[in-house]
Amino acid sequence: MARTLLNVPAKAARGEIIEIKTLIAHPMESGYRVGLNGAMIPRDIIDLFVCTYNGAEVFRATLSPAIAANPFITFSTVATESGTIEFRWTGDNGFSQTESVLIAVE
Amino acid sequence: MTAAFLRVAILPLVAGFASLALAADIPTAERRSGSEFMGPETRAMQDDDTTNPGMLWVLDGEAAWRRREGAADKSCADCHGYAQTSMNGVAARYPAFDAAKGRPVDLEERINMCRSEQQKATPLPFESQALLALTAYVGRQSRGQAIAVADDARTYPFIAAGREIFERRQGQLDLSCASCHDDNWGKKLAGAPVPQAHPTGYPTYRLEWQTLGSLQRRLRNCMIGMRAEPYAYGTAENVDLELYLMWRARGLAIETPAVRP
Amino acid sequence: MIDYDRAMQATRRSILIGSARLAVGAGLVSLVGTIPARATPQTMRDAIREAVGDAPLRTGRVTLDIPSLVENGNTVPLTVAVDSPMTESDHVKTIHIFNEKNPQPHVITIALGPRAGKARVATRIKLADTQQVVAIAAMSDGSLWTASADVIVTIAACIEDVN
Amino acid sequence: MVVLACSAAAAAPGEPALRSFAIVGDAIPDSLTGAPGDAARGRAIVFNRQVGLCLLCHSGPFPDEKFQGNLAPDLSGAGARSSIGQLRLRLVDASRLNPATIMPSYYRTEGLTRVAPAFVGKPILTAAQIEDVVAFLATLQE
Repeated sequence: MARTLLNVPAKAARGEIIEIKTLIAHPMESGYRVGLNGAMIPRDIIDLFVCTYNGAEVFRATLSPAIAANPFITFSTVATESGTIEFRWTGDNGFSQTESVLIAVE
Repeated sequence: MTAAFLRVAILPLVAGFASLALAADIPTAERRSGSEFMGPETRAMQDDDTTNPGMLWVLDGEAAWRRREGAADKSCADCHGYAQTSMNGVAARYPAFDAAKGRPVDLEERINMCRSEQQKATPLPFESQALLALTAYVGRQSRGQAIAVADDARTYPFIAAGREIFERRQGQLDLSCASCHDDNWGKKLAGAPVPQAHPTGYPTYRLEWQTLGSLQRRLRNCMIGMRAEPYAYGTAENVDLELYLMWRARGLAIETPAVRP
Repeated sequence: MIDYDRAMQATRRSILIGSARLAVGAGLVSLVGTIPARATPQTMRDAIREAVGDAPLRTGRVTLDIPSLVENGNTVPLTVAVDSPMTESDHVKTIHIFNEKNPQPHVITIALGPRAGKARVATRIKLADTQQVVAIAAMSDGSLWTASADVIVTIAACIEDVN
Repeated sequence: MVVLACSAAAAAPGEPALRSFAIVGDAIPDSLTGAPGDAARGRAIVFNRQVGLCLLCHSGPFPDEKFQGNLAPDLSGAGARSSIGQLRLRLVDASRLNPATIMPSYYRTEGLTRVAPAFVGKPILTAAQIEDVVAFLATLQE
């Protein structure tokens, strides 16, 4: 399991635009680097990040190798109701990770 | 030239902290962390815990702190309790003299001594994610505190030895650490400003590395840049250099986990 | 909520309508037309065409915040914001980022909608060299907007793998 | 004063030998190779940050070269300030002129400490490269 750092407000007012910050530990090996043995290091990246809010998709990003190691993505969403905000990262070599946080909306 | 010659000449006479201080090269008022030489975007990345990639290792280290390990089935927390209090200020005092070993040990070695002696677990390899994580977590508990290597007479010879390495010309390019970091800090090496080489934020997330790394890794980088043979991880030379650099940086605030270009 | 592929198709359809309007529009810039003056590599033009079609793009509404001088190309902070009310009837559907000198021109494509509240996204990218970075936003009304920025990448003087 | 520096016999077996040269005053008057260098090749060496390394520390009248260093003197007018022989000694072994200089000795393999194995016994530049760089620096008249 890759370590993640998620920053989502625990509470928000209904209709408020909240900022979400996400970091995940991943090398994002581009596939264009040469290793010490002279051979190309195979590509190993996260290529998709999806955020759902109580099951509904609210944000999606398709990543190329040009995204920096330990991908950082910040975006916003409208706090509509209390529930679960879920994040899913998928990528090369079967990489798949899901994390979720709870939000209380008043 | 004269100043450089005098520094070398003074070395054999060094007998204590006071005389070490007399030979200080960068006046206290002019000592500046590497973070003051970097751009606003990199500083912003460091200063916000929600965007600092080094915090990924700190979080890993926090989990490792509570995890029971080894034949003794003990965690760091079993002996040290809350790191927020027990480790507060510790990283600012390392490397520190270890009486049993009769020499200074750095934070990485100290953690591995705990693993061997208390947890009865195998030491973690240098630059392993696990060792970086624990070191980052312990280091994080000293953030903002002034670097304060203990005024311990037993460490003086090791500080002097570290200084000797710092000022020794090495490698095919025949440069010393001091050539750049004492004598030419603030100038530009190609496009990059030369900092004063104060180890304020280790382990540090270097953008060049795209990962967290130790001070010893950074020292080896510079040696390779000088086309010198780097000292192996864990050698006395590296620890002496670490100790000298921390002594030289005393008073500057710990920034662990720092972000650097 | 967002069907990415459908959003992309919709964007392509919208471009055709948009380009017909563009023929008589004022103050509109064709990205494909402006790029050759900057000697932009063909690969970025091809990638942009593949993503958003062959339509001209308008400059404006998109703000691309990226440092003009970076100390290391391995991690370059980037924020893109689009001036949009982000309502059901008027919002940003996709944002694309491209570069001209990395091995691959595409950097990231973001699909969003009215639930985003505001169209502002930040990430960190790799830039292999000093180059131009281009952001393109596709709006719900079919219009395409763009902004670009030049970034100077300081080449690291001492690199670890030198030996 | 004439000093004979390294000679082929001094080099370790199997290592590339340094050619012998004579220092006269503050200069090495004669070409290390016996022939003049090529300024165009020298320019490429000066600009290459893995070969000449020059622009890491020096700036010069090269407006198209980004990120020139300022740890060392500007190369503008280097060819007007110094003779070819003076330029040659500065490159070969600047420490003979100023023991405290940070300028590496580009054609010296002895008296160095802890050289990485890949570089042991090798000068930073070959004799021919030194001559090329000297020829280029001599063109910097203003």
